[in-house]
Order: sequence, then C-alpha cells, then structure tokens
Amino acid sequence: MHGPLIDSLARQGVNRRTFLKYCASLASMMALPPAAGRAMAEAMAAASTGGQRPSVIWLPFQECTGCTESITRSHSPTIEGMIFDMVSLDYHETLMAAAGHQAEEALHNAMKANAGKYLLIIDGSVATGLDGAYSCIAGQTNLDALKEAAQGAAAIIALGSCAAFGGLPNAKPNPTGAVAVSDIIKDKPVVNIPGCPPIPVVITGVLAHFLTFGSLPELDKLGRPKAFYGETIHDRCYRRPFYDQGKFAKTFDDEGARKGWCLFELGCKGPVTYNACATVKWNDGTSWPVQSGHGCLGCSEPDFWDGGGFYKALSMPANPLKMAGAATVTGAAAGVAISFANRAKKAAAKSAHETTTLADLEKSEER
Amino acid sequence: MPTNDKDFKAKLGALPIAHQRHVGALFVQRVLPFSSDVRLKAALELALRADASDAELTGAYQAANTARVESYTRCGSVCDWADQAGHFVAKAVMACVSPAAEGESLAWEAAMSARMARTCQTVADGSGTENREAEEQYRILEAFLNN
Amino acid sequence: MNELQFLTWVRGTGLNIAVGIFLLGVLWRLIEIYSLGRKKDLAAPRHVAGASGWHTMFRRSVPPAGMLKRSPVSYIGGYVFHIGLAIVVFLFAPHIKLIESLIGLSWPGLPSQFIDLAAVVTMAAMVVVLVDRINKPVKRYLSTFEDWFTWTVTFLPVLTGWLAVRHLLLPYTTMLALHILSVEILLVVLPFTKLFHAFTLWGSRYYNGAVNGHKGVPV
Amino acid sequence: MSASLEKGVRVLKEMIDAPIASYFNSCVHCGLCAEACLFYTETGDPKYTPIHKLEPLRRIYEQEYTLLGRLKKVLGLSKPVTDAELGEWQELVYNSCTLCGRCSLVCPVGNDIVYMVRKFREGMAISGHAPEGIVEATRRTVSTGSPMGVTMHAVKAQMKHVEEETGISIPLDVEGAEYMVLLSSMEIINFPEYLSAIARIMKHAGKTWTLCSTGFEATNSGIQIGVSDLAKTIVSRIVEGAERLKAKTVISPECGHAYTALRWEGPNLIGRPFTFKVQHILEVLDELRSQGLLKTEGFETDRLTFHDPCQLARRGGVIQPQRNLINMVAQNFVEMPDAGKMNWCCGGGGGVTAIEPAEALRIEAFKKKKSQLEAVKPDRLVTACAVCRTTLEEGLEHYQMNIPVVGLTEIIAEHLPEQGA
Repeated sequence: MHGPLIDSLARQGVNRRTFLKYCASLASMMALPPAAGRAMAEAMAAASTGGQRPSVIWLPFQECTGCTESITRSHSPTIEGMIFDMVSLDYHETLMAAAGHQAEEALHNAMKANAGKYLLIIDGSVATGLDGAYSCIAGQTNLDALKEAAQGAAAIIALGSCAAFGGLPNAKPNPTGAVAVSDIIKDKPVVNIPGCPPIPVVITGVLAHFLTFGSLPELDKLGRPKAFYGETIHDRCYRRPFYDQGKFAKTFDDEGARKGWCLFELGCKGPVTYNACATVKWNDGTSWPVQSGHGCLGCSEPDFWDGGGFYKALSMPANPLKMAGAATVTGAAAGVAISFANRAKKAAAKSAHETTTLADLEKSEER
Repeated sequence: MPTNDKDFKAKLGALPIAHQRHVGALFVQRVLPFSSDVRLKAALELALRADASDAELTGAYQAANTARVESYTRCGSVCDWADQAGHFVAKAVMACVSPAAEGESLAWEAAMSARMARTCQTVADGSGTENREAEEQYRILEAFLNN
Repeated sequence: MNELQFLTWVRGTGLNIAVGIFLLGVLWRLIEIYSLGRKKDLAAPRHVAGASGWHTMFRRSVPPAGMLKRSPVSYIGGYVFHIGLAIVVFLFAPHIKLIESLIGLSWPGLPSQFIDLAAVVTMAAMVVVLVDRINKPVKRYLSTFEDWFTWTVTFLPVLTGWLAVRHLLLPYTTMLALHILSVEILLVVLPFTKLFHAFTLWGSRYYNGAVNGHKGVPV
Repeated sequence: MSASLEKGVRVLKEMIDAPIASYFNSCVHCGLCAEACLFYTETGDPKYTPIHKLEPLRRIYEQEYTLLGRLKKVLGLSKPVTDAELGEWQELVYNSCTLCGRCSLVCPVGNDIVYMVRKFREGMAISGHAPEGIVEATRRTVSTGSPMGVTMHAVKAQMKHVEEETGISIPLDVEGAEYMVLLSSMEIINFPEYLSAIARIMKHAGKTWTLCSTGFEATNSGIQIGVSDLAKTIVSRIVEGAERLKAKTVISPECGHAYTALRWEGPNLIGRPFTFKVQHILEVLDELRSQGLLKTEGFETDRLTFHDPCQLARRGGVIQPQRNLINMVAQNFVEMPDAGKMNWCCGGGGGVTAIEPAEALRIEAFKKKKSQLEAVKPDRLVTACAVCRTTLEEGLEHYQMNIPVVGLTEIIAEHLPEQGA
C-alpha cells in the first residue's frame, strides 16, 4: 500500500497529468503562485516514499461525524481520499480497524513516536461542563484528551464549526458548556476550518499547504484560511444582480424563486457569511445551497444557530415586540401618573389664586 | 343767518374755494389760542391771504399735518383735553390750507374741527357742554356774506 | 464579541430594548402632554368652511403665502429630506419585510436603485439643512445641543443604511449592525427630544386650527 | 398684596394647558416664525424670534409639568426662571410683540405662538414685569372706566357736537334697542367722525341703537397687559350694560383688540356665553349692505388700499366685510401685498403704542408697512382701527410719505344719500 503516492495513484487510473492539473488548481484556489503548484506536486508525490509520512491524529469530540462524512466522500475514489493515503492517519476512531484498548494504545504510541511533529485534527466541540464529564473516551474527558494531544502537536486544525466556534452543541442553552478548540488551546497555532460541514477541498487545501510548506496558510481574524474565507457568499453569489435590482423571491416556489431571484427575503445569510461555497460549490462542483433554491444558513460563522431564524430576512429582527406589551403598560402607567400629578398641581395653583387687583401689578418696594 | 347746520353746510359749500378758505380761517381764529404751535399760526395767516400761492399752501398744509399727527393723544396715555383742543386746531388749520382738490367742503371741515377744539376746551376747563360755538360760526358766515 | 454576534445582539435584544423604550416613551409623553386638557371656548363660534383643526393638520404642510420666498432652504430642504426619509423607510424591500414582521401589513417596494438615489438625496438635503442651521443667524441663535444631536441621530441611520446596502467602508455585517444600532438610538431618543414633533405636530396643528377656526379664520 | 415671581409662576401653572405642552414639544427651532414677524424682518435681530420670546414659559412648563423636567429640577440640573430673567424678557414679550398672530399662521408644526404670548403675559404682569405704560392704562380703565381718562362728561360733550353736526339726536341708555354702540377712548378723543358716521348710518338704515353710560368704553387693556381678572372686570361693564338695556347686539367699534376682548375672550373671561350678539361695526355694515338697508351713492375716485387690523382680520375673522364695503364706495380700490389674513401689523397693536420706550422699535417695524404701501402706491389708506390710524399716520409722517389715513365707517357715511344728512 505504501510506496510513492504517484504509483498508488497510477494503480487507480489517475495518471501523472491529472495529478499535476489537480495540484495546480488546488494551488490557484489557495491563491498561491503557479510555481507553488509544481512544488506541491513534487512534495506530495515524493512524500510517501520512505518512512517520513507525516503523522495525523484525528480526535473526535462532540461531533456528528458530518465532517468526516464530508471529507471521506467515498461514493467514488476522490483525489481527497488518495491524499489521506499519503498521510499516516494514526488515529481515527471511525476509520481505523482497531478499537478499544488497541485503539488507545495506537493513539498513545503515535503521539510518543511523532512527538512535536504530528498534525492534530479536532472534530467537534469540547465539553467543559461538569469538568468535561459530558463527553469522555475511554474514561478520559475530551478536555484532557485535547490538552494532552495538543502538547505534542506541530499544529492543530479545528475542523467544522463545532471545533472552530462551538457549533451546534454550543448553541443556546449549551447544556454541556461546549467551547471551541481555540478557547482551550492558546499556545499552539490553531487553524479553524468552519462549515457545517466544511467544504472537502478546503481541508485538503490546508493539508497540502502544511505538507508542502510545513506551515499554515494565511488566516483571518477568526483563524480561518483567507484563501477560502476571504469573501462573503454574497460577494460571489451568481444571484447578486437580482439583489441589486431589488428582485427578491417571496416564497420558496413563487414566480421569483423559479426565476432564480435573490433569496434575501427568505432569510439568506449570504451577505454576512464568509465561505467559498459560491465559487467552489459542493459535491465536486455540482451545486450549492443557493443554487438549489435555498438561502445560505451562514454555517461558517460563529453562533449561526442563534442568528435569529434561518428563514428570517437579514433585516428581520428576531422578536422586537417581545417587550412591547410591558413597555406599553409601563409607558401608559407613567403617563397617567404624571397626568394626575399635573392635574393636582394645576388645581392647587387654581385654588391658591386670589383675584388680581391693581396693586398686584407693582412690586411692593416700588421703583 | 343760517339757523341749523344743514343750512349752514349748504351755504358754506356754495362758496368758491377762496372764500371758503377765508371764512374757514375766520372760524379757526376763534380757537387758535388753544394751540401754541407756531406752525399753525403761520399756516392760518397764509389762509387769510387771498394771494397765497399753491406751493405755499401745500407747504403750510404739510406743516399743519405734521403738527396734527404729533398732537394725537397717544393711545393708553392720560388725555389732556387742553392739548387735545390744540390737536383739533391743527386739524382745522389743515382744512383751511388743504389743496383745492378737496375744496368743496373745506370750510365745513374747518368749522367742525374748530367746534371740536372748543368742545375739548370746555371739557378741559370743566365748564358745561353748552357752548355757543355753532351760533358764533353762523354769525361769522352771515357777516362774511353780507360785506 | 465578533461582528455577527454584534449584529445578532443588535437585531435581537438591542432592538427589543429600543422598541420597548420607544413605545414606553411615546405613550408616557403623549399622555403627559395631552392630559393637561384645554378649557372649552365659550364664545359663539363663527362657522367658516375649511376653518377647523382637521383642515390645518394637512393644510399647514403647505407653506403659507409668501413664506416659501422668505426661506426656501427651510421648506425645500425640509420637504426633500422628510419625503426622502419616508421613501427610504417605507418603500425599501427589507424595511417592508421588517414592518410586515411587526404588524403583518405589506406592500410593494421600489427597486433598490431608486431607494439608493432617495437615500443620497435625503442625506444631501440634510446636509444643506444643517449648513443652513449653522449659517442663518436666527437658526443659529435658537439652536441648542439638542438640535445638533437630533440631526446626527437622524442622519446616521440613513448613512449607515446606505453604506450597508452598497457594501462600502466596512464589511456588510458590521455596517448592517451599525445601521440597526443607529436606528435604535433614534428610537430611544425620539420621545424625549424635539424629534417627538413627529407625534405632537398633529396635536399642535389641530389646536392651532381649532382655535383660529372657532373664529372663522382658516389657517 | 404686591407682584412677585412666586405669584407669576403660580399663575402660569394655571395657564399652561395641553396646547402649550404640545407646542413646546413640537418646536424644532426652524426659525420660520421669525420670518413672519415684522420685529425680526425689519431689525434682523434674532432675539425677536417669536418662539424665543417664550423661553421662560417653556422652562416653567418643563420644570412643572413633565416627569423628566421635575426630575431634573429635583436633581438641580434645571435652570430655574428668575425675576431678573422675566425683567429682561419684558422687552421681548411686550415691546416687540403686538399680539398680531402672524407667527402662529406660518409655524410648520402648527405652534400657536400668540396664544402662548397672551398666556405668558399673565405671568409677566403679576410678577411685576408689565410695561408701565400699559399698567397705567389698565389702572385708569379699572378705576375710571377708560384707559385715557375719558369720562361720561367728555362723551356727552362729543355727543352734543355730533348732534349739532348731524342734526340727529344720540340715544343714551335707551332700553330694547337693536344695537348697543361702544366707543373706544381713541375715537372719543381723536376721531369724533366715527360717532357721527354711526348716527347717520343708523338713521339711514332705520335701526334703533343706544350708547350706554355705564359701559361706553370698548377697549380692554386687561387682555393686552395679560391679567384676565382685570380684563373680566372691564368687560363685565359692557355685559351688565348690554343685559340691563336688553340690547340684541353690541357693536365693537373701529378698534382691534376691543373686538378680540369682547367677542372672543369676553365669554371665557366672565365664564359664561353672552346673552347678546357681538359684532364689529364692519360686520354690521356688511350685514346692512346685504340686507339692502345700506345704500351709498357716488364713488371715491382716488387710489385706495386697505390696511387689515390684525385683531380684526387674522385674529378676529372679519376679512371679507371690509372688501365688500370699500367696493361700494371706491372705484380704484387695490389690495396691498399680503392683504387680508396674512396682512402685516402696523406695529402699534397689543398695547405697544402705550409703551413709550417701544416707540423707536415701533418706527423701525413700520418699515414693513412702508414697503407694502410703496408696492401699491395708494392716494389714501383706509383702515378700521383707531390705534392703527394714529400708528400709521405717525409712521407715514416719520418716513415723509404723504398718504392720508381714513376710517372705513367714516367713508361709508360720507356716501350716504343726502336726504339723511
């Protein structure tokens, strides 16, 4: 199974030219210069020779395996899948054959063997409630597992919105006290690859960048690779002209929707969401949410679950009249109270009124 | 001798303008002392001179009008009936020197204002409302018509 | 607190509080003002067609004879920015959605290019009116801090809203949040400043019209 | 018993009502009221901006009748109104305001500013800040019956003069007459023509009328100074006289504020509707005209224009009658710019003529009327208010404009068919 990657690819009918083309497109997508594409190709092709395949440890915490699903799309052997052949995936609970103690042992061996060199991928948010007791593997809380694994890691990739920002578990009321990886690990570079799930090519892009250059790609304020999260969906959305002309679909099957008008009024969060769906699209470029007629949910943004409803237009507040009742009553009460006070004051002034006489027109110490 | 104002007014109206000016001036002479305004004395003398030119008359007219306006009792202030008499003297003089255009009732205007001056004077010195001004004016007109 | 959380707060709790204070303020102040009452006029009225409080409530929107000449900037500048504000607030699709979510009423909006133009014209008119308030001796003499403050509080929502829709200056998320925040400030201060004229001018015009209408003078 | 700030504030607390509260909350400091006030347009001094004349009243309203205002007052954050400040405001509230009401007609948010000035004067007067001129006039009216000291003795003298002149006897204290005629002191003193015109017109129209010895004075400086209690005393004389003589209609003479005081404020001052009708002389003449009881002959040929007294037209509602009447006797009647409801003030109303120190400002303000007259260049100026007449004449005199001013009733009387005279 081992041997140079290029040979194993050839066995699967993927010739050198296709592989080179893939590396070039990957490099361009990551806004790297063309030369980087060729460097990436040589590095990856030769990477699997000899024993120094980089070790990758994948720790699953509070996750729904959606990210794994997205990455290991296996309905057809994809290039992404092959890439994983080139790395020594030493621990992945779902994919590895071993289980129970054997699995644990493999994990610790890998960590000892590649201390300081392995790449740690975290999938799922970290429960901190009840000192992490909400989520344990083999008696060890995810919290401790993360801390332990993080010490020997060269870099950490927080995969999916759960690991990157807390995701669904951390949505209100967040019973398990779920937090993002970057909330726990402060001393190691953490790459956030948000999305629910994230786009497969984004993951391989970051991996390829790490393997080729041994460093992480340029990140934005939220630790996301700028190459994929630099622009909002809205900026690159093919329906943008309709937005500009004010042509909005009112319901999911009205005339506007059928004509592919902008889904702003149906709650699309495109304008506030940074991701690459509009350009890279999903399932090998087949389509993406908006193209299929549904507004973007904003899944690559923190707390998108509590963003005030997926089907409410962005300009739509969640529930502005929540306090309306109380406010109206208090307002009326204040008004009535002051009106009684005023009425009393005015009546007092009236009753204290002595009929004005001529003498009242001059001050006593007359000028 | 006219016995009532209806007759008096008709006779005055019938006079030519020069005569009206003259007889008007005679009426005003009786009440002139109520005003110490020198402009009025000069204007009245002009009215008595038959040979007064229109320019002089207009000048006197404006001077009399200024005197009249200045002598209004200001609204809200105490009315000094003696001063008020002076106001009507100014009004009477003005009538005498008014331009020919308003000529037809010039003498009558002067007569009425002169009477008001007298009335103000009677109010000022508290003597009753009975005053003989009207009869005096009839006598002046009669004397003027006869000579 | 990153941009989206800021936007979410502003669209959520922030707006709830603002709308709450707004309603509370409006009710309180309206009752406080109009509960003082007015003595009945015992003089026999003179009935003249068109001379009533109701007429004045609308007729006073038209400049009286000769007044447009005396200060065109006040009238034209004032009309342009008030009508402009109305167009931007009531005929822009997202705003109509907002109103529909509040009270269920909805109507067709104008294409966003018109709204964009309206917003620009409104802002221009507001600047002209501001400059007039600075230059004109009477306006400067009358102006207090409240005049400059209320101008700003009315101008910012239009500016931030326009920048947000045009995706200028700041990322959309932040600008939209600032826009909603500026609207909240406007809502909160409205009942307690001269902006409350939006509500009380109808009462004032009615009283003015009624008092003069009683005497048969259509004002 | 003397004037004091405390009494002033207390009276204002009585006066402040929903309209005043609504107005102060609506003002947006747009300055348009200044553009309508001749004291600003002719001097250019922003302190004459009408709404600014009410600043102390606004603060009293805020501190007494709003929750936030009272809170600020308790916390010492508000600026209380001082006696000195009211003293300073005297010049703004009296000398530079004739209660002409033009500002109330232009305010875009509908603030009735003159309504508030009238009420603010209630507080100003009782806190001792009314101008001496009006105070003395009010004192004389309350104690002697006329602001200018006119007694019945003087009225009788004028009656005798008119009787001689017109040959018509002047009815006094006649019960059951259709009209009870009032005179203003200015007319008794300066314009006897008015009474003679009344006598001849009434005879011509075949109407019964009378003067009233206990209520001959029409003017009411109580509403100018701003003391409703005194205004009530003054107007009550007319009410008692009219009800004693069972007159059907009381005629307010050629005077501005007398009409406002009697027709519009009277019932509210005495607290009940009148049992008789009140009409301005022009309304009566117009009514007679429309009933065909007033026929005139001959026409004035010179160029006439009409000055609308503010209290009569804009604040009284008598706008069309004067036009109908002038057109009966004038062939060349032209309207001055802004005629009728929006006409400009002569500068002397609202008691301003009674304020000696206000004269310079009044002459300055007169430039507005001057510009109107220059626009229309009349040969003669007709009006229907004694104070307007003297103010107009003094103004015209000051600016050397040779335009005689004459009363409308007087002109109508001159055109009655001869047999009556």
